Amino acid sequence: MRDSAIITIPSHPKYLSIVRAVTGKMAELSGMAESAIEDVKLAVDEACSNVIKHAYKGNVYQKIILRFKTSPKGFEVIIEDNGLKVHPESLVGRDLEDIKPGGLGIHFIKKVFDIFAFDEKKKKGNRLRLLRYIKGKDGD
Amino acid sequence: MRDSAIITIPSHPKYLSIVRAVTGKMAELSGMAESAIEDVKLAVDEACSNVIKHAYKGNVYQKIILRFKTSPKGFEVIIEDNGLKVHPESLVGRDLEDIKPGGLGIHFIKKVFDIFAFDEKKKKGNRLRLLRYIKGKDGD
Amino acid sequence: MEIEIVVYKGTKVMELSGEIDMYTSPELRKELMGLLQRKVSPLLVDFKEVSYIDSSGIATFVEGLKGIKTYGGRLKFFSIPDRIVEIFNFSKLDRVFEIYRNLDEAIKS
Amino acid sequence: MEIEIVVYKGTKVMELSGEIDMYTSPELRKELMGLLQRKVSPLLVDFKEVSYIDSSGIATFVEGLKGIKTYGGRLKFFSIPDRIVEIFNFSKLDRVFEIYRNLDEAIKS
Ligand SMILES: Nc1ncnc2c1ncn2[C@@H]1O[C@H](COP(=O)(O)OP(=O)(O)O)[C@@H](O)[C@H]1O
Ligand SMILES: Nc1ncnc2c1ncn2[C@@H]1O[C@H](COP(=O)(O)OP(=O)(O)O)[C@@H](O)[C@H]1O
Repeated sequence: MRDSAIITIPSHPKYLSIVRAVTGKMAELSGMAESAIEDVKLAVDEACSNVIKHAYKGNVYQKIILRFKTSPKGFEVIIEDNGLKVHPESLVGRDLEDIKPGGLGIHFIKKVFDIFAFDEKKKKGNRLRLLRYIKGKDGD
Repeated sequence: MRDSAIITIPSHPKYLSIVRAVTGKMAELSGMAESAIEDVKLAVDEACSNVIKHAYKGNVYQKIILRFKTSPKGFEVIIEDNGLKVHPESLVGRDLEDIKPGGLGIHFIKKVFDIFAFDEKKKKGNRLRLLRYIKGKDGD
Repeated sequence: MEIEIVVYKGTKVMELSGEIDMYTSPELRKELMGLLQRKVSPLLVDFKEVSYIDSSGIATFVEGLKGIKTYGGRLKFFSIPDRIVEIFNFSKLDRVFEIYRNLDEAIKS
Repeated sequence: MEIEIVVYKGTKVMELSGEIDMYTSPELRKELMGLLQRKVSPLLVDFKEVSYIDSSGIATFVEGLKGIKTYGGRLKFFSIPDRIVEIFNFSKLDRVFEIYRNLDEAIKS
């Protein structure tokens, strides 16, 4: 095993601070720039919040698995749950001009990750793959 | 799943900062006092360093699994590896009066954890169980 | 996250610190709704010690702003760390919230 | 962990910051051994910005102390955060290392 880490947590919002801590450290180890690290922490937090809210409908005793992998290609996070299947057509953030609560998570995720893709082969639950390609020195 | 978390990391020292971050957050969630949290972070770091040094003989590409559990009984960490079996008779820290490098890890672990026990039933590798009982307000 | 309500020169100031996320934002929401129920205005929010905010925290403030506007009240933010300004800008909420550099500017305006 | 070597009034001061653990202590060891090779004395170590030390960091300093003593040199620590003082005390190393409150006391003594 190398350049990777796996964490399994309950689907309770109090574990989001652990998700952020691990995400931040893994991003740091990957050599990412400080501002991108902050964006990545926010994005992974949002993806897990969505699992809790949408896939698990607020049930806080389910399981979320996060797999981190750093490689010359980029920084990858795979997030798995056993909740309700995502409807791909529902995966849209709100129009940023239409000010109302909610609908920002997907925007924050797509801001920093180049790939945001649910694995269609997973039978039960969801497997979200997030990948950020290695950027040049001032890449954002 | 509740009141628990699992992390799997490579046996590379660069992952110790992740171990400390998760340990600290889990201890915080368990409601532990600040000074005990610091002791627990150090202890779990030392236990993982020992796995890298002694069980894996410095091989940094093996696997370490940490399971955290908080309960009314206390704060538990179970650390698993697939390395060389521990010889229980070797598990002694140095005499603190005998100043020399090394031999402090076990002291730091036993300072804060009430139970320090290798599971003899595990066939390959090691399973170390650390448990700290819930202490009164000023318990140390 | 910690919330403290102080009164500065007769004005209510909500001093926030720590991380605002899906775990802590319900408490923020409760506090905010309590103040709106009493039709507090203006309500100032000090972000200086806020180290993190996610979309649930932002949603809470968007809801708070909508609520305070129903009675013509004003919600003013100040001392927002750069990182959080960046998040507000990205979300185009810098145009929606009243944002000031510090307490004095927030009070005066 | 970051290491900077500065010279203050003719005395070498190693300024440490961050976390000293099994990952970072080899770099500390290398730096320390380099200074001992040149028989530096006294060598002062500023702990003010050290946020963490584990047994590998302590072992490195115990080794450094043994090394510096072979040529009659002195190793002096100063500005150690309470948490780390606690660890030194527990390990009974407060009796072994020369520990001072600040740079001036370390230089003068
Ligand atoms: N993990 C998920 N499982 C199911 N649906 C999801 C998931 N993530 C996002 N969605 C859908 O995408 C929509 C937009 O998500 P987001 O931008 O995070 O805003 P919000 O969660 O506040 O609605 C959600 O309302 C939901 O319908
Ligand atoms: N996980 C482990 N696997 C095998 N042996 C171990 C393990 N942890 C500790 N030991 C043994 O216990 C001894 C004392 O450990 P410790 O106090 O941490 O000091 P150090 O690791 O510096 O020698 C070690 O030298 C080693 O022989």
